[in-house]
Amino acid sequence: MSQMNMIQALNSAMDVMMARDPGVVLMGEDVGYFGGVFRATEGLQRKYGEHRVLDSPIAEGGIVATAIGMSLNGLRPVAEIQFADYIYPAYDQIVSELARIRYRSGGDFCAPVTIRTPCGGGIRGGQTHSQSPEAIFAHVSGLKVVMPSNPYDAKGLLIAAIEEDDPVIFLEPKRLYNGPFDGDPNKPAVGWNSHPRGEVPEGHYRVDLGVADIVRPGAQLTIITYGTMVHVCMAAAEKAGVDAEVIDLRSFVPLDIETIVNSVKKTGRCIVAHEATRFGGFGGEILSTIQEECFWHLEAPILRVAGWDTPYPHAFEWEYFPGQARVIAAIKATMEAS
Amino acid sequence: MSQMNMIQALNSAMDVMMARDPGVVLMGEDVGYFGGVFRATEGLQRKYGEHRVLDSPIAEGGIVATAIGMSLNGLRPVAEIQFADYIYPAYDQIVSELARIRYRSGGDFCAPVTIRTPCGGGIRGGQTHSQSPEAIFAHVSGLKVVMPSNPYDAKGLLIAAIEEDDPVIFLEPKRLYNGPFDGDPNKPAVGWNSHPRGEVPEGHYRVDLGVADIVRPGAQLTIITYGTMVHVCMAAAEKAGVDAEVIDLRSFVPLDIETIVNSVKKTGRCIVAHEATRFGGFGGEILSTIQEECFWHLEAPILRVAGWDTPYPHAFEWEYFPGQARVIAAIKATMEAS
Amino acid sequence: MMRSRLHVPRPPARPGEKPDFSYVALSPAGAAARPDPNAPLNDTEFLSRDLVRVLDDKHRAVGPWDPHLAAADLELGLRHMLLTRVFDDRMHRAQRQGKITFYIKSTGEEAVSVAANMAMRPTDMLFPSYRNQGLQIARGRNIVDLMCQLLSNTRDMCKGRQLPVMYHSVEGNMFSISGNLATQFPQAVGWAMASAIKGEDHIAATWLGDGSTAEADFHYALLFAQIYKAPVILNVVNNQWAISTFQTFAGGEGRSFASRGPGYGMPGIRVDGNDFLAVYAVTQWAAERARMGAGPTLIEHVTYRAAPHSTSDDPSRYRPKDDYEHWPLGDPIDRLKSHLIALGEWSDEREQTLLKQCEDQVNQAWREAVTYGTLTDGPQLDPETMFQDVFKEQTPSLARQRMQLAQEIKERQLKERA
Amino acid sequence: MMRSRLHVPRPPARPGEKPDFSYVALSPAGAAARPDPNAPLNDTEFLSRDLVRVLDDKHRAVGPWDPHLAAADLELGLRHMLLTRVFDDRMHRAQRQGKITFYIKSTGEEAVSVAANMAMRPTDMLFPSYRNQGLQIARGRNIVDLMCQLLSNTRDMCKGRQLPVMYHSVEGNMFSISGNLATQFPQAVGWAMASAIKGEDHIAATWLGDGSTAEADFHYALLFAQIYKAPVILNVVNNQWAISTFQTFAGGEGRSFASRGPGYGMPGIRVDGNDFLAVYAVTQWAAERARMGAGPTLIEHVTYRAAPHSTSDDPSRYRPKDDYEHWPLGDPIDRLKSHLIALGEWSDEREQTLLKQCEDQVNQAWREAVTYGTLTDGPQLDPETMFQDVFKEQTPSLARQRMQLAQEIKERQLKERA
Ligand SMILES: Cc1ncc(C[n+]2csc(CCOP(=O)(O)OP(=O)(O)O)c2C)c(N)n1
Ligand SMILES: Cc1ncc(C[n+]2csc(CCOP(=O)(O)OP(=O)(O)O)c2C)c(N)n1
Ligand SMILES: [Mg+2]
Ligand SMILES: [Mg+2]
Repeated sequence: MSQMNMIQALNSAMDVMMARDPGVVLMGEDVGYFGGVFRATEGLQRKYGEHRVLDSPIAEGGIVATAIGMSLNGLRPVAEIQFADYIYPAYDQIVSELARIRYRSGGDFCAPVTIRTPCGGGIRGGQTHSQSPEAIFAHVSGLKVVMPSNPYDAKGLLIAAIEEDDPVIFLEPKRLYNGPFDGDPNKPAVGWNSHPRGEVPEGHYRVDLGVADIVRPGAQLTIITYGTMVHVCMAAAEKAGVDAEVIDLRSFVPLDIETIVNSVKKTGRCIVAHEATRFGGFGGEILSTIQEECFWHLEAPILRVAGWDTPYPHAFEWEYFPGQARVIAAIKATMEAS
Repeated sequence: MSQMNMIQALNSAMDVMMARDPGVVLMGEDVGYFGGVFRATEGLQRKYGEHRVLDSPIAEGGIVATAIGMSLNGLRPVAEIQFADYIYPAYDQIVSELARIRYRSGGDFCAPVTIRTPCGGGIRGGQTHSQSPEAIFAHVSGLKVVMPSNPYDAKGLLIAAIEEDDPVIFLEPKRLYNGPFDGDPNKPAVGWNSHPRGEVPEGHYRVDLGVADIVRPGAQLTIITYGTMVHVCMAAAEKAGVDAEVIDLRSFVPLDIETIVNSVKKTGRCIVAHEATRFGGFGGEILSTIQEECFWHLEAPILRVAGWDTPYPHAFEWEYFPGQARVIAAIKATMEAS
Repeated sequence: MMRSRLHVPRPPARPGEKPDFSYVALSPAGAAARPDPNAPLNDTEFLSRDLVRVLDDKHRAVGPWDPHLAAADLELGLRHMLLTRVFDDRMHRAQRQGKITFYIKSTGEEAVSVAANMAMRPTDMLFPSYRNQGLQIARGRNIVDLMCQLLSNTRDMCKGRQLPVMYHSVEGNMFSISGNLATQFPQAVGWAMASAIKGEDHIAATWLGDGSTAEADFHYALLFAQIYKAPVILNVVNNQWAISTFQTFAGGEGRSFASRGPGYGMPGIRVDGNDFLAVYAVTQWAAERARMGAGPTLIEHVTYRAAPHSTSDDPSRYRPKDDYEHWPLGDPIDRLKSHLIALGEWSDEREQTLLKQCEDQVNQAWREAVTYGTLTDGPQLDPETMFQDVFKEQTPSLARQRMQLAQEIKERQLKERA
Repeated sequence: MMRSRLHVPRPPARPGEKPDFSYVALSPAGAAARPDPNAPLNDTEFLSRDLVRVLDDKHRAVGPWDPHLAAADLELGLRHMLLTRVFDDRMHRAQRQGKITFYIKSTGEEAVSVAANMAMRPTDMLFPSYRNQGLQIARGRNIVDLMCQLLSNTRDMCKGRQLPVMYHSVEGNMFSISGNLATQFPQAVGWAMASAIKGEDHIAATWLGDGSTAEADFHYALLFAQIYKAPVILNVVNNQWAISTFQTFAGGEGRSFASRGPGYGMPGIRVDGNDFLAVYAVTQWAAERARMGAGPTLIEHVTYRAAPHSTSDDPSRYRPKDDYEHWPLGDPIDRLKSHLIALGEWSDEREQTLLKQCEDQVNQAWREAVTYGTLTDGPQLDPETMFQDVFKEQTPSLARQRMQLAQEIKERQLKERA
């Protein structure tokens, strides 16, 4: 066990896997000599050589395409896309190829590629450094899609993702790299060292894909969320003074329907919260599943708390971000509904 | 008025607009001399010249990017992507540029581009000629997204789309090009000539974006659908013998929430049906909105009828396609629920 | 409207007009020099403008590119090309008879696949396009297997998921063909990079059409291949047409597709794609280059799409009916045959026997293939297989959908019985 | 692990190592010939390997590319370059002081923007990258407007939506800068195609970095521009680095970026990007070519990123600290100054006056700009503007969200007061 922030945990996951499996290679823009703009691959090129930690041209589509080719030749590439906002040039190779190779070849070929990319807001990144694109990947059959909310899960999930024989889109809430963030920009930033999930084993361990985590048990209300919003919702639940159960989804695909459904059947009230644009966001899938499975248990409409249906504006970081106030308003509305 | 199939109606819409506005230009793969693989642009290059109906290289990303550039210089490009399954190489230019230009420039620039593309299954096209990607566009703020279900709407909506100063993704259910299709592949194909919506005015008229159409009024149950599934749901409602109200959405963005909500408040029961993969599909957005707005009116869980969470397989066209049986099963379940 | 200054590249002839191939730059057979595969880029640059040809008008093999193949190899090549053509014709008919939903012929382009494969090792990995059936045949695939894919039947390697012609073979080292153009190009580069990273000397080769070079993946492939000096052969099959679109709409007007190579720093070779010996020779050159670690090669095969684009296409709508008869580079099978005859290694009897053998093989294979089912008759794939291979293990929600479908089918069958 | 055969292109020097620019191919000033802008491709191809230079070591303008600019124009160019540099330095400081969130300097690359703009018409449309502030300044933008964008304040042309430096100007014919690399390249081609379709003789010009040439949009731009002979100038600013990544990782190892041009059939020109006169001359040549309908030109500006990539970057982590001091092409401002001095058109006094003028102008502008607000102090943009311009008209659901936010803010303010 040792204290790690999320960057160190991710770095440790790649280090552990590269040591265990010579087939694991890293690639991406500035990931090699420089160690990545967020330092996630720092030191790994020095340790494993230029041939296993590749600096790539600025061509996201080419990075994913060549990663696919490498995976077909026995390697396990972990490709970093510098920001999730820049993953779209690779969308065709991800949707038409990466997600489909096993299926269209009748199971004869597979492409064990992990794509890591920083997502989400809260860092004044403006509209092209703040996006949360989980919905456009979760809808694509053949992709596994995950998002950790703390260093422990980040390392365990990344190891599990690299060990997967299916492709995994690994979304990293960049606002959480250096510490948990409860949505209040005026509070001094805190690090992970004071957080239980900042305690991370040095060696190999897995956090399996498809398993949600009940980060706060409760009986009155279920809050389903992921990424940065996990911490915002925890704080909001405290402030609202309701006995809320907070579920950290961790995986979008596979989705841990059982944990969600059991909780809502218990509480009868539910909120779904995410940073991404509300319209057509992943919240709709969660809400729909609950409505279908728990309809007769619902005592109030399930509400969605999300980013607005606009791009993420530079000047209005905290007006756009679904902070505690927006969550608390939804909690109140849900608790009062009847 | 004259009889048109959907291809003729689309062709007529472009013809009418090119005659009215010298700024309207067409571009796409095989759209010029050849008139398009589905013949939608037939005769238009001969009529308006090679400089207003451009054959394009096979580069969807380049087609959309240059269309954007043309639109910034006073033209109104209508770009055809040969199949919706091939639109992904253009996804970055659509999401990062087309959808964002007005917003990021504070309203100073805009890109009035219409992107037409055939979508959906039912033609034995296999996994790369059958996709329905509406959800990955509807989630992107800044895009308007529509899908007609008959020749009359196709022409009126396309004219309205070309006249829009916002970008429009115009999805065409290719199975409906030559006639309505009720989901039964064993019945002999019928043409549009016997269908009231095959009656199309020769001249200019608009079907405004953002207005859903109640294609079958009813009191017991609301079925919300679009594209090919409109005809499948109509037939299924008949067979099931319920007094179902069938709503043809026509537009995803803007979404006609009022029509949806009024209907469900009236019926208290609802089904959402589409061809696209169920998980993370647009059905989730419709269902969520209804659940939020009509919760207290719901007498049964809203059910989704959709394509399975797999790619669209060549051999199993009719096992994948959400045909009447799947719709009827949902209708029964919804009506019996209590 | 106002006088437009936009340039619109036209094909030389449209329906009703006289075929005109004066735009095709030709070099006499044997004229082009053969630099060392490791030569500096400047010394190979002429290859992107000349046309490498080995067979001359008298059907003799001439010049430095003559690979001096044994007669047995030439005959094998002829057999594979002929078998490919017979297969194509038979499957095209099968589509017309409604036995399969779709088909794509490679008529006139057989050498591009068959000769290239002969110049590589069976352990080299191939990333084909949908018009490279010659590769499948030259690598000795069982024709029955190919037909089962076309039929989406119970023995279909794709389990009924892909359109016809989208074959693959793990044992044959041939990657799954994609319906999305050009995607295989940078994937082949990645495969080759992995081979280099692992220190193995297997190489990769990939093919796409002239029209497909417009896609981003063509650019990514050339870029990554040259940056990391990947051991890969990048083949552009310039058959002059992309469905109805002439190759000038892919940028073939001013410069050859081969000359994209030098722009990225790699050799580009323009070769007579209907000259079996020339295709073999340039592929051998590129393979040697790749294996010695000198990096990738871009090869433009100048050929002609004699057939319709696919069974959904009617070329008479956009090009002269008799275009192919005027194609200056002839037919790859006739030319290799004439060469064998010039060598005294061939005769009409042998020709007839070979043709008969191919036809029998194909017909027999077809008779067997249909016993495994067609889309409409005979044994059928279990629809529940639809839910396999989305992931390595079926997720619970996919299993639930599988059961829902099973129920749907059960009820349908009950209804049908009633 | 096993012996890898993968080629990994390295920069010549990393931190602690001795700077080494021997890889930069230089030609003497005046050496390169100047073909007619309408010359056939073969006659211009040498330009993609040579380096067009006008200013020689004695600071004289020599050779066929000398544009013979009037002293007044040279002085104007110097003023714009100096103003750009002073502006950059001041805004960089503002970021360090926490007044703005982010900034990107163009130090050492001023000529690439300022000289190019001077060789075009104000009615020509520009599609800049984030490192072309010289274009904004040379086109006479009010510096206060630029600062208001950097401050995301009440006068921000972007209404607070974009990161700093993402300017645009409708009146100035400068398109909105994107945070996504290279997207503007094919957009400029489309703009130029429209100009040709309308029969107008406005041309377009666009800029991107060496690293950005790896993106698909670079390929699309060259391809479409050449196919339709669009009147566009495609500028690659090769400042040797893409954040920490050396230009060889974008394919600059074997061949120049300019040589991509001939591969697509268009001229590619390699120019000394720190030579004001050379940049002016090649841009003028390309503009003439475009306007006469001869088609596009690719220009590679060889320069050096003297500054960090952005205020988030620390170059000492990946390149020698003293790299820039050894850069063989010097500094564009010093070189133009020395030229003016050589012409007897400049003096230290005038230099001091000019510098003072620029500094005063920038400081005064800053004092005014902040009165319109900063992210933290002064007048603030109304958050409800966030919901404008998603569409031309606000949809009902956006209006509902706007009201929801208004409520959220009202309650926050009530709490804050309490
Ligand atoms: C990404 C993508 N865009 C468009 C298509 C539709 N399409 C299929 S084949 C074809 C023409 C390809 O021409 P070419 O690359 O020259 O190959 P050829 O058919 O001549 O062998 C097109 C446009 C596709 N399959 N994929
Ligand atoms: C599509 C995309 N990918 C990655 C990035 C992140 N990024 C911003 S600038 C940059 C380096 C660009 O280098 P270059 O093109 O040489 O331009 P320069 O900064 O040197 O002027 C990168 C990788 C981005 N903005 N957009
Ligand atoms: Mg072709
Ligand atoms: Mg650079």
